[in-house]
Amino acid sequence: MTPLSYLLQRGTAMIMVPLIVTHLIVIVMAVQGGLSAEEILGRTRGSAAWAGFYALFVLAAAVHAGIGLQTIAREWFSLSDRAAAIAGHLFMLALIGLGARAVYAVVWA
Amino acid sequence: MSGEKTLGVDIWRGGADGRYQSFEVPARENQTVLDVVTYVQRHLDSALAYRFACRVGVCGSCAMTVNGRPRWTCRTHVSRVAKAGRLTIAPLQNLPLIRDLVTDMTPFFDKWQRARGRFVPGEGPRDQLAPVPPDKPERAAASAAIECINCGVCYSACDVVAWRDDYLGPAALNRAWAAWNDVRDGDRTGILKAVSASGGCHNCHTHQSCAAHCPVSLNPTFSIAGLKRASIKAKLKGELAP
Amino acid sequence: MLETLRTDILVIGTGGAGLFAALYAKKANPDLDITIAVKGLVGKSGCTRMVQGGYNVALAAEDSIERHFMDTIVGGKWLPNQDLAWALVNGAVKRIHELENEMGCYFDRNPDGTLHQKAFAGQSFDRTVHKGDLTGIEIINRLAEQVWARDIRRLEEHRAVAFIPARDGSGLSGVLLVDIRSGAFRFVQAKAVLLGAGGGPTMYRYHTPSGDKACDGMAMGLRAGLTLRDMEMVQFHPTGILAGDDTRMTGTILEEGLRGSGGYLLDGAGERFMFNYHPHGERATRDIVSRAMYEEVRAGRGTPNGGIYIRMAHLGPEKVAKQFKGMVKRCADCGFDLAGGDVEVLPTAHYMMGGIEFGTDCRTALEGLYVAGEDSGGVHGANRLGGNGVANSTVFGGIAGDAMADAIAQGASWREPDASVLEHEVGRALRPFGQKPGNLNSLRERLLDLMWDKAGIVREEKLLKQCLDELDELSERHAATGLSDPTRTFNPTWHDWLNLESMILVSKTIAQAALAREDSRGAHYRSDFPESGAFETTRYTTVRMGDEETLKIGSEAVAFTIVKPGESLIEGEAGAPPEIAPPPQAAQ
Amino acid sequence: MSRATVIKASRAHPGFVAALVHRLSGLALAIFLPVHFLVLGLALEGEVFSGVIAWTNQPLVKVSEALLVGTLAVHFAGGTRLLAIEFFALERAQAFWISAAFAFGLGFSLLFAMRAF
Ligand SMILES: Cc1cc2nc3c(=O)[nH]c(=O)nc-3n(C[C@H](O)[C@H](O)[C@H](O)COP(=O)(O)OP(=O)(O)OC[C@H]3O[C@@H](n4cnc5c(N)ncnc54)[C@H](O)[C@@H]3O)c2cc1C
Ligand code: HEM
Ligand code: SF4
Ligand code: F3S
Ligand code: FES
Repeated sequence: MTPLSYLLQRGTAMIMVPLIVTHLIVIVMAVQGGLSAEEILGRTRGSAAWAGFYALFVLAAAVHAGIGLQTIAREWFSLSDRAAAIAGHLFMLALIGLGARAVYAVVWA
Repeated sequence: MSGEKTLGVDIWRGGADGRYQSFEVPARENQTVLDVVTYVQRHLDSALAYRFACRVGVCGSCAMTVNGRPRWTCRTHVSRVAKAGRLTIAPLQNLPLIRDLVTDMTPFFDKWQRARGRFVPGEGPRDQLAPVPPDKPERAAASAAIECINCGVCYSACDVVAWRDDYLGPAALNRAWAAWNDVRDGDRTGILKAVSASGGCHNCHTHQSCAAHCPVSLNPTFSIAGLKRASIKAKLKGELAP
Repeated sequence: MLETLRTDILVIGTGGAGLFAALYAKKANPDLDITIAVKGLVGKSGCTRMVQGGYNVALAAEDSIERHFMDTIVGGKWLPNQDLAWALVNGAVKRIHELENEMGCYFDRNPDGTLHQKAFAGQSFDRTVHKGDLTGIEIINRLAEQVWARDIRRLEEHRAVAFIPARDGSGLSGVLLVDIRSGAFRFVQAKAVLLGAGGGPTMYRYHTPSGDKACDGMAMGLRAGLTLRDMEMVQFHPTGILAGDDTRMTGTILEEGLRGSGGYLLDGAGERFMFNYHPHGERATRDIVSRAMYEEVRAGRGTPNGGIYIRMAHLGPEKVAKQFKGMVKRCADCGFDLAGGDVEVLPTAHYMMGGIEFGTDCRTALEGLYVAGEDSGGVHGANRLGGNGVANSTVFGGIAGDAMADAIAQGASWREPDASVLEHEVGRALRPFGQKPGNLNSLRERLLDLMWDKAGIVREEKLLKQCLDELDELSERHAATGLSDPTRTFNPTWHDWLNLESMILVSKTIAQAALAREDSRGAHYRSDFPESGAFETTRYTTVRMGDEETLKIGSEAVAFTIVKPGESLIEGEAGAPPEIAPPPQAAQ
Repeated sequence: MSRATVIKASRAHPGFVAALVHRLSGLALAIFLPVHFLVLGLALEGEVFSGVIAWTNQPLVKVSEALLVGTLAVHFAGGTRLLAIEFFALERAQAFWISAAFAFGLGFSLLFAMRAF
């Protein structure tokens, strides 16, 4: 792990701390009385604040998990540094893609 | 040995593809694991290879894996580790095996150097001793980490060492932390560069096996965390650029 | 089977002497090809690492090298070679600065950041520099790091077995080594060789040095025709742990501060006895306490295991546990309760003042061979001051490094080895493989008891003569004893055999010299000659090997080149250290 | 018996167990997160999304959702503990942090599970 990837991974973890807390609270509130599509969408539709919140979340999680998986691939599955980095980046990009689509869907679609 | 109380001991024999061999040794009131190994060599199997020197816990030569845990054998009383009158003694993990209980510690010391685990003289006058109050924060940090006997126990316990063969390991990084806190050192940034290179301190996952097993109660985890902070700070300031 | 390696400088041993020699030579000329060969791992074997008490050096404004010198001479009962002692006290000042400023050692400071120097037995000034009670680890780790960092070849787990002279008799050609790991022989040809194998009185039942030390260097020196001096001078430390049969910790040190701070020594019946011997009781000097303990045990008043109890509990177990944390933990790890209970102890052989004769430039009588540290003799005389041991190895190690580099600059070159000696020495080292397997262990046990009982703390003619006879018999039995396992790779029992060979030979020199010295001085006590004799006519004993491995004993008058008995370098004082026992913080 | 079978004992201490749990929970999250995003993304096709949401109201699915939120809580708590050690030099309180982390994680998933049913 390079100092940069270390910095990014720990940094994104720190960013996610408040985000996760908020997210967990939202979930708990949401599940009270059962989940429904309308409820969720009603809250998020058209809100730029929610869009920003989740976009940041997605980005942080993607970078964070990408680096995390890269480390695991290197250490547990004996990939070379290069191969692990490629795998990690691919995962990150995929997550960003899927995440962006989800945010778009939840907020605007 | 009729009538005498005995201790069963399984000892690793041969190289990496070796096996355990069982022995019975007399149980004594005062007996360390090193004494058990010595007994086997002196009385039961004269070619049993093992290493020791000081016999009092200062040279760090006698470390072995005892019942699955790396330990300094000259200071480990049998009664504290024997399970149901049995001991299993193997060489240290994570180091090339020479034979029986003896490992090659060369990689351990090579990494010590790679981590810049040594002093580089500073500018201070050579004919005086630098006034360094012992409770100055840097000095206190260096002093807390310096009394390492380089036994390799932490290196053997650390899973990251097993997972990444270029990982510098807890002892070398712990030494680098002490060196970095030495205000007399002439190239402290050089230490941060060294521990930020491939295999450096950022690979540590804070498993704390090193601190849990260090026989002299050092805490490499803490030292490594210190290096992580210092190196990231330096990185953000652009000091780590070659 | 015999690999040959050429190097400019070969260093044997990695204690303070060996490591400093290598670093100094490399500094003098970085182009030199330097090789260090060591029986264990670099920096992890030998006794420098075990130093607890500290390092004597005159630094304080009120102290002086003259004072340190006088303490050394008076402590050594006028037996030291004064030029060597002078080089020691001077060099120590330089060395301690190098250790701090170039190697990175950090010695304990006072709260204001200035160096802390503590009191140590037998000295007229508090001058012992230390790092807690683990001074040796600090010194050796820092030195080893500097050696690893340099381009210095390391032959680890390589045992030196013989000096090989030049075919033309011009000096030393090189050293024959056994690679302990592979079992192969290696001849290292060198322009200059430093011997720093550290002596070590491990032939006594109870001893403090590390297990790798077996007087190999002194034995090699003897066989190469060199003269040893002061071999009767073996220092005993009063309190070594007694842990029973087949224990490695038996003999290891409990620090002197325990007695200094008010610990009791008790006989088997639980009675204090030291005041029967000396008005200072337990705080009397090392030699007096050691002798008293030995006499008590010999008179049948010891503990069931034949020792003496040390008791600290009356000082308050908690206080003891705090003040002597390291010692209490060490005892606890071995199953003893030092803070609250009684621990069995006995005097334990600690240091050899004697060794190979050498000059202030570390040269020996064999051209190309240099010696430093505990393998050398003449610096301490009849007694070594606590704290002068590590000063000795580091000071002279550095001097030797310079001298060797200098000799090479002056044109010293490789000498062709005497092939017949080489062949003979390989044969000698391999001898046990050709013999019928025997019980090596009982031989070692016999040697340990023999030296302890007959050439130990209290000596007399009759016992010493018996000792010598038995040593002769022991060497014959040893020579005929073979190994049960033909393995040569990392076969510890082969090395036990080789150790025993060195130990028996050097034991003979000790017993011979003890028999020859008909007085009692410092570490040497003859019950049949209890007086010290006149200092003005002091002579030192010499031993060398004649034909057929017979030992030739002799003596030389001490040249009082700097100060004569009755005089002092210090104005208005005799230079004698205070008679009072050391204050509590003193250790060994 | 191989040499490796006995070495595991050296891992039997809170620090390693915590690190292992942290890694496994991270791995689980990394596998779950894409699925989660995929599900949310299905909101594009409103019908399907409602169907999925209805499906997730089944008890079995709820339990597994609870587990995942629990996993997140565990990873979160373990991660903050790690950051505390690495960035805030918390040393002596380590054991406390380890246990607090798991207590927090467990508490959260329980809370979730209880409110959910
Ligand atoms: C427990 C203890 C405490 C002490 N405390 C103090 C103190 O407080 N103050 C003080 O001044 N002195 C003290 N001393 C004495 C001091 O340690 C020694 O006098 C000094 O360090 C010896 O240094 P050296 O370099 O000559 O030998 P050592 O440091 O003993 O080194 C000898 C080296 O030679 C190697 N060697 C041996 N045989 C061979 C061979 N055949 N081939 C290759 N290599 C070989 C060994 O492996 C070792 O590396 C203490 C000694 C002991 C045992
Ligand atoms: C607040 C939330 C989070 C915090 C504080 C956090 C913290 C951390 C930290 C500090 C690490 C480094 C562990 C190490 O190197 O030993 C880590 C690793 C990891 N995290 Fe997170 N994380 C969080 C959320 C997430 C999320 C949402 C995911 C999934 C998408 C995730 C996936 C991972 C993975 C896969 C690893 C690698 C595990 C390893 O190397 O052992 N984390 N996390
Ligand atoms: S840090 Fe502790 S376990 Fe590691 S080498 Fe040093 S003394 Fe041994
Ligand atoms: S065990 Fe290894 S992972 Fe880090 S905390 Fe210690 S170095
Ligand atoms: S033999 Fe030196 S530490 Fe155990």
